[in-house]
Amino acid sequence: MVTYIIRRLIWAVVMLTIVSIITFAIFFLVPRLAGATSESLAARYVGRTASAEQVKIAADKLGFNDPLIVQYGRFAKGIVAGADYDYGPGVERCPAPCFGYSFLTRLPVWPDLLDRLPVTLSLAIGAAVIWVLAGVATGVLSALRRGSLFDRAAMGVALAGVSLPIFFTGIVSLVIFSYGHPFRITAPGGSFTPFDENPAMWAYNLILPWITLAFLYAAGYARLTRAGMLETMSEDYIRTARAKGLNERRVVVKHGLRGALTPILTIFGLDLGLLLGGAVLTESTYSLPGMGKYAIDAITNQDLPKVMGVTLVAAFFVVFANLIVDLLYAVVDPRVRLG
Amino acid sequence: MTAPMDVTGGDTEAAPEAVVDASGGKAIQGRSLGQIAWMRLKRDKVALAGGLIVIFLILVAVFAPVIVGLLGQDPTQFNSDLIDSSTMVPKTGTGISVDHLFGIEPVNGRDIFSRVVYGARISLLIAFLATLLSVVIGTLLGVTAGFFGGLVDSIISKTMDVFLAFPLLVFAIALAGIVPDSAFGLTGDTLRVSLLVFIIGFFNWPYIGRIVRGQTLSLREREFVDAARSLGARGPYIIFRELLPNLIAPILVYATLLIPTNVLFEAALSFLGVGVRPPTPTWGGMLADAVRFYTIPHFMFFPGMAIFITVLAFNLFGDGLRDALDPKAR
Amino acid sequence: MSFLELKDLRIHFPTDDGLVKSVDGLSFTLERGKTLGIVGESGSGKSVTSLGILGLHKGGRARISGEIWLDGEELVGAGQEHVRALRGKKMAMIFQDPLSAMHPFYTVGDQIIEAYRIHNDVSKKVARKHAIDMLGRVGIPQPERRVDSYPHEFSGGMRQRAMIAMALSCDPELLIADEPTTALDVTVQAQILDLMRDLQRDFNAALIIITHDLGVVAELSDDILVMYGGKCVEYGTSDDIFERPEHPYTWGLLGSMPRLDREPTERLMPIKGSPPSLINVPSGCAFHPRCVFEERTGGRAKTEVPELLETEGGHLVRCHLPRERRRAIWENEIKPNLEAS
Amino acid sequence: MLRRRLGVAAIGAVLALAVAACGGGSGSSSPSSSGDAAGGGAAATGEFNAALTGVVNPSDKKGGILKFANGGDWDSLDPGDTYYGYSWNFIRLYGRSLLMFKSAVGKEGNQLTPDLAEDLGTPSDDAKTWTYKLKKGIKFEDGTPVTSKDVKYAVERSFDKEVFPDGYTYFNDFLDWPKGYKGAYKSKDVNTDSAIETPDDSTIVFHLKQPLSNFDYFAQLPATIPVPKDKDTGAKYKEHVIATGPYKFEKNEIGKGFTLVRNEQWDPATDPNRKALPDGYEVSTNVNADDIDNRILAGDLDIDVAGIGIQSAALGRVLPDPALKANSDNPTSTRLWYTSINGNVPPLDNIDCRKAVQYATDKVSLQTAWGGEFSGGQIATSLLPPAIPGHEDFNLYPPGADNKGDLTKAKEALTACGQPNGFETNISYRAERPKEKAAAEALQQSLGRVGIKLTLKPFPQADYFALYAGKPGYAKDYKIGLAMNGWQSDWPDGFGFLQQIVDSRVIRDTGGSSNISVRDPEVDKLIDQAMKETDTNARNAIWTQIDKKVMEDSFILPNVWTKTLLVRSKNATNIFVNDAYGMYDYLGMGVK
Repeated sequence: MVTYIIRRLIWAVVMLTIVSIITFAIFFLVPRLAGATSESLAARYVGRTASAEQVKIAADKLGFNDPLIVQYGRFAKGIVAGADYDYGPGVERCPAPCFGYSFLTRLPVWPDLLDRLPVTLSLAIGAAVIWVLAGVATGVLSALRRGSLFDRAAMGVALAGVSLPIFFTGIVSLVIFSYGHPFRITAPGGSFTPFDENPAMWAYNLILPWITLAFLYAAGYARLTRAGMLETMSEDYIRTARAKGLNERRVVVKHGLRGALTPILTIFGLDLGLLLGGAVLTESTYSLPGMGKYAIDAITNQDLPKVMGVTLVAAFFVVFANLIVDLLYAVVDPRVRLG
Repeated sequence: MTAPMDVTGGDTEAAPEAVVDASGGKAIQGRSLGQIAWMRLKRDKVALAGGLIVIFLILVAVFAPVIVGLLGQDPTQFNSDLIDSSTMVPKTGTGISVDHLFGIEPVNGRDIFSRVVYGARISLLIAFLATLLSVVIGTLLGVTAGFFGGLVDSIISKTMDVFLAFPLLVFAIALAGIVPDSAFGLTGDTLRVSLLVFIIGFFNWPYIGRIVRGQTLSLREREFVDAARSLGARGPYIIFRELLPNLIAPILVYATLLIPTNVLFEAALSFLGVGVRPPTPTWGGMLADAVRFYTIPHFMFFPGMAIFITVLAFNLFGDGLRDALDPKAR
Repeated sequence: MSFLELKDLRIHFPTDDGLVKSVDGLSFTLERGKTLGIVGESGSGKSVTSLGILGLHKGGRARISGEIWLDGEELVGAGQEHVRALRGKKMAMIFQDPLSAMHPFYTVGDQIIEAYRIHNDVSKKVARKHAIDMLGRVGIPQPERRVDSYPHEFSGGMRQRAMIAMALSCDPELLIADEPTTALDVTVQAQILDLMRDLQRDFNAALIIITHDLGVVAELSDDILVMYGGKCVEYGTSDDIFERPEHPYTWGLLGSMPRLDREPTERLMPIKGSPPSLINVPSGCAFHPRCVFEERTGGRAKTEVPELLETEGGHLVRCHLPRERRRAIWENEIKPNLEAS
Repeated sequence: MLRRRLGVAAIGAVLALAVAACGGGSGSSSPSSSGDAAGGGAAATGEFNAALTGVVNPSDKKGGILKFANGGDWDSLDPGDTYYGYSWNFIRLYGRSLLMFKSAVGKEGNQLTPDLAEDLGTPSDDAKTWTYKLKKGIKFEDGTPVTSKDVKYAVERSFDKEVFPDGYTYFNDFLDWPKGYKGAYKSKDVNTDSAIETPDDSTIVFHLKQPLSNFDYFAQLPATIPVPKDKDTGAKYKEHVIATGPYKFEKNEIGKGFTLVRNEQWDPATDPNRKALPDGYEVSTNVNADDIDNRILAGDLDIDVAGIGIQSAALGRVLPDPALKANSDNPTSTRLWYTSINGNVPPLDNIDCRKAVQYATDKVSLQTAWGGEFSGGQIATSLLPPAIPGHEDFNLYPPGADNKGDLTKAKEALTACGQPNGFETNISYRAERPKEKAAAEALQQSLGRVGIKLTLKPFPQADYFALYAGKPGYAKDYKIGLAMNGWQSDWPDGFGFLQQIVDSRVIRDTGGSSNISVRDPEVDKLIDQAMKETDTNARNAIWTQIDKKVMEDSFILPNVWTKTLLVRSKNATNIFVNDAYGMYDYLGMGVK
């Protein structure tokens, strides 16, 4: 077990390194292939009226004249060992993990990311709770009453749910429940209230994105749960459980659900991992200042350190979620051995 | 993620496998898998409806110029005289008239009907081609990994892990945003479509790849592969003659279900402004334009419904296809 | 009244492809301490029958008619909850493939404890002790250790023993074993069959063994019921079936029965073709498309459904061939062949 | 469903107005302080555009909190870095520069008035030296007195574009810095007296490389807001700016928002310009723009600080509704949206081809694309916006009676250019800007009428000038014949408006300049002339001349002079538009 975890952690680091190299290479190379020079790259970070000399200084300062490998090395070293951060009047230590500092605001990226994280975390986890509860419950009921009116209706809604783009449902929800509404449910955009500050406001501001996001996922989970339940409930061991004289509730919950939920656990882990890296569309639609919005803004401004930071954090969540899921799987399914 | 886990005693990837062993025990004899599937599909009215809508949409896309010639006008044609120049919306509210069946867009007065019809072209073209790309790469690498195993499998599986760890949407936006307007000898719509196909298709292949790899792993142990091997057949022969035919059903199902995902992906990129360039109409782009005028939901309705119906139709059809090919899932 | 009596039991399933008549008018009786073997190919309706007795088709899509009397109680018309309370307690079942029939996520002990505690209001501790006892009784070594193992950690034979322990945990009066040895290899098969015989004696339960293999029931059964296409085609004592079989299908089964004194690949009386569709049951005698002697009925087999008629002393046969003809064929054409080899 | 909801909201607004109207007297046009504090005696004027010419809801009532929201991120709160008009409007609340624009209605707001300084600058040495005297008794929020050295330091630090990338480079370009000077951080011990001298704590002297008749406009730039050297944290200073104005930062979360509270060290006696009525300000950033509109209309938000006016959706609500419209204002700002016509890209190197573009343009569809006559702008026929001295009404390329273009003239021009059937070229715009996209599409349509085929080329905003449209090599190689562009004057005079967009010497091969098409040595010469001219009227005449020359060259296709539709806050008093910023003046406002 311990060696397995260690091995997985090493692999996780390797994977993140590869992700960072590819990200770096793409953002470094593509603009140059498009004809950018170090100076033209630097020009966008010194305002529109800077002199050629100032542009040149900035290009040197930002390290644009160094080869790719040197630039990447500097970036990687910052994450592992920290870096020195020149904020103007002096130099400050930017402790590890130092993701560098924004080309545009000249502020370190890491505190920014830490600042955005609670938003995405709140959005993802709140939505996850809703979609797991709603999706699994609907799926189980649908499976148990296969062919019933409820089943058909629920599956119809679920299919519609997975077929609707979130930027469409999001806007529609804003139009109906928020914009210009006298009793509007949510205050979209910039109105994130940290949980520890005011739990009620926290929930109030997030309820609409939660529901919209959860609807999309709940639909998928209802379908998955239903299929899983149908498959599990036709397993031999369910027949055994019934033959033992268990009542139906116990058969469904203890024997059926346990089997059906195990694969869903895997998918849930991966979904949550992806979402924690930034719910790009949801955050854009609701103007939530989370990781996804951060990523989009960073891309718009071509702010490489920010893009690198947010990509790596997102990849970290995916890799980490995978590890957790595999460990959990071993706990849930005794047949699985880690090695 | 699958590699280091080992399930003793049972095959956890049972669902797709069932596709292969047809209907157990119910004594439906003498019919090929395809016939059985078609029989089941014929009875699934909902899936058939989905299939019909899919065909309809494809026809609409193919014959867009004809349809628009009959019922609309050039999708990039402005109708400024129908627009209220102070509020930028159509003078009649929606602009619906005999000439403009779905009304006109705000600001420029372009015919919504024509744009929705032409939008189907981009949407379907990109979704199909991207799916094709994913399927080709995913199948090739999945079969290779599953068939050869060992180091090859390990490398391909790890590559898939790396791909799956990328924040896909962020990456797609970034790439689509920084690629200049003429590159690789292509320009205009051709370049944008190719680029989007590449981005969407290239980053989605691991999903197909994993399924194909799993299938190949289980097929590899089957008797007929052993038989072929004992007769001296070589790797490529076994892959193309023995494995691939047995993989067609699951690949078909997952490809059909990947198309709607790709439709949504393309719509999202267009919505975020990194899709095909205007004035070429795209549903995501129309939606993005309409959002500015959300007080008149009319503008959002048609592109939104177009996306919804297309995705829904493919989902319905894909579900039906899966059920038809995999009776266990019913 | 007998301990168990089935009267004209019919279990039909409506499906997309049509109505599946899995069990179509089945009747038999069984006493405590006796063993009945139900034999037939897969799809003949034997498993559906056993699940029907346990009431496991209730609440599903199945259409059930007829009567099932267990110890003076009618079960077909009884409430679901009532039948559920009987399951595991009064009647229990041993399934074919113990690996899939046991829940992979719970230990063997947990599953036995669960079965015991549903019907007995005891503490977990007591139930655990009982589980260990049961595991010991079915011959699992070191039961106090194995009780915490998961099914996949057992060997095939051990799993089936555990399955039996689970079925017997509440001391049932009716035990149904559905292909209890099919998934096991030959040496283990014999052990399991021995075990079941011993246990039946100890528990004095009525036992139904369901199998496609006449060899399994040969030693164990008092009576044997041969099923084909959802119907009983021959019923009689073990002696009747093995010494004086009268149905061509039974002859086929005897012919394909593996024997230690015969070359295993040799099949003197193979049954050609495959089991009938239960939706479009062949007209007339369901067996006629595969019956070697069909033309000797003068065409009746194709049009007329034969009735299950008594030949002598409770030996029932469903065949259009006249009784004398059947006996003659058995004595002259079949038996010598079987013995000659 | 939606309509009904909106209807309810609209009725609510009408009721609110009616109630206010019952409260008493009609609007006034001067900041009379007669209103009694409690009764809300100062009523809504209830007239469209009332705040353009008068103060709406005049009041001297102190207290309350004003709520601002920003649809995007604040570019920077650092006085040495910020480069947005709204930010310069707002910065006067916490920072005091040498001079400032008057907090006054309309054109009066264009006047410079002393703030830190006792008076406007004193030029000498043929307008190459400018001297300012500081008032006594001005302190930082920590009580330290402000000296001329703090102002000098503030200007020196703003030199460093690597640390402060957002800002302008006027001081960098015009002051006589020592050779190789890199700013306060990188050239710490360099003597900068050649550029700025501080003979004593209350005197500051600027030395310029060349005569500059309008240096007073430089002196109002936020870069002259003093920064205490020992509190300067460079790039991080924007997280806590040390205030000199009536308000200081209480809490500041970059990317989310900040709050301002009263600065006790601010002495009203030194400051005749600021009333400082509210007790504080709450500002949130990155708020959904549509939500801002709705909240302002609903009354739980006061100001969209960016001052860009309401979004298209709210426009459809406000304009048709007389009650809502009466509570809004429609100022014209000093921003011109235009299309650069790149003479380096054939066949646009031929002046007749460029003229064909001018004639063929449908100005009405262009105006609609920019947002219509209220939130888009006024159709522009030349460069200088009406609010800038030197503006003259002229139209060299009359676009026909209906403003939809003169196709006959366009075809004639095409024939003269040798392209009678039209030609093909590309038009670039910033991908993130829907209005630029719409304008490019509109041009594509209207030029298509005479056979000029445009292909749309969107580029990322961040790289637009540095890599693509603004990079001469790229624009030429990839045939970016037309480029969507826009410019807002840094201050209301010809220099502030024209210099950056028509002086060919600002064009660099490395890209990044705003001028991407005007290359005319005569224009350059005229600019030099204007900068030397100390007589205001003569100077303005030169700017007019430049405007005409560029239009004759047809290097620029003016689209619109921006107009914005601003909705007045329901809770605020003293609402008026200041022409210097083209938006509500944030300094005078109070809370009802």
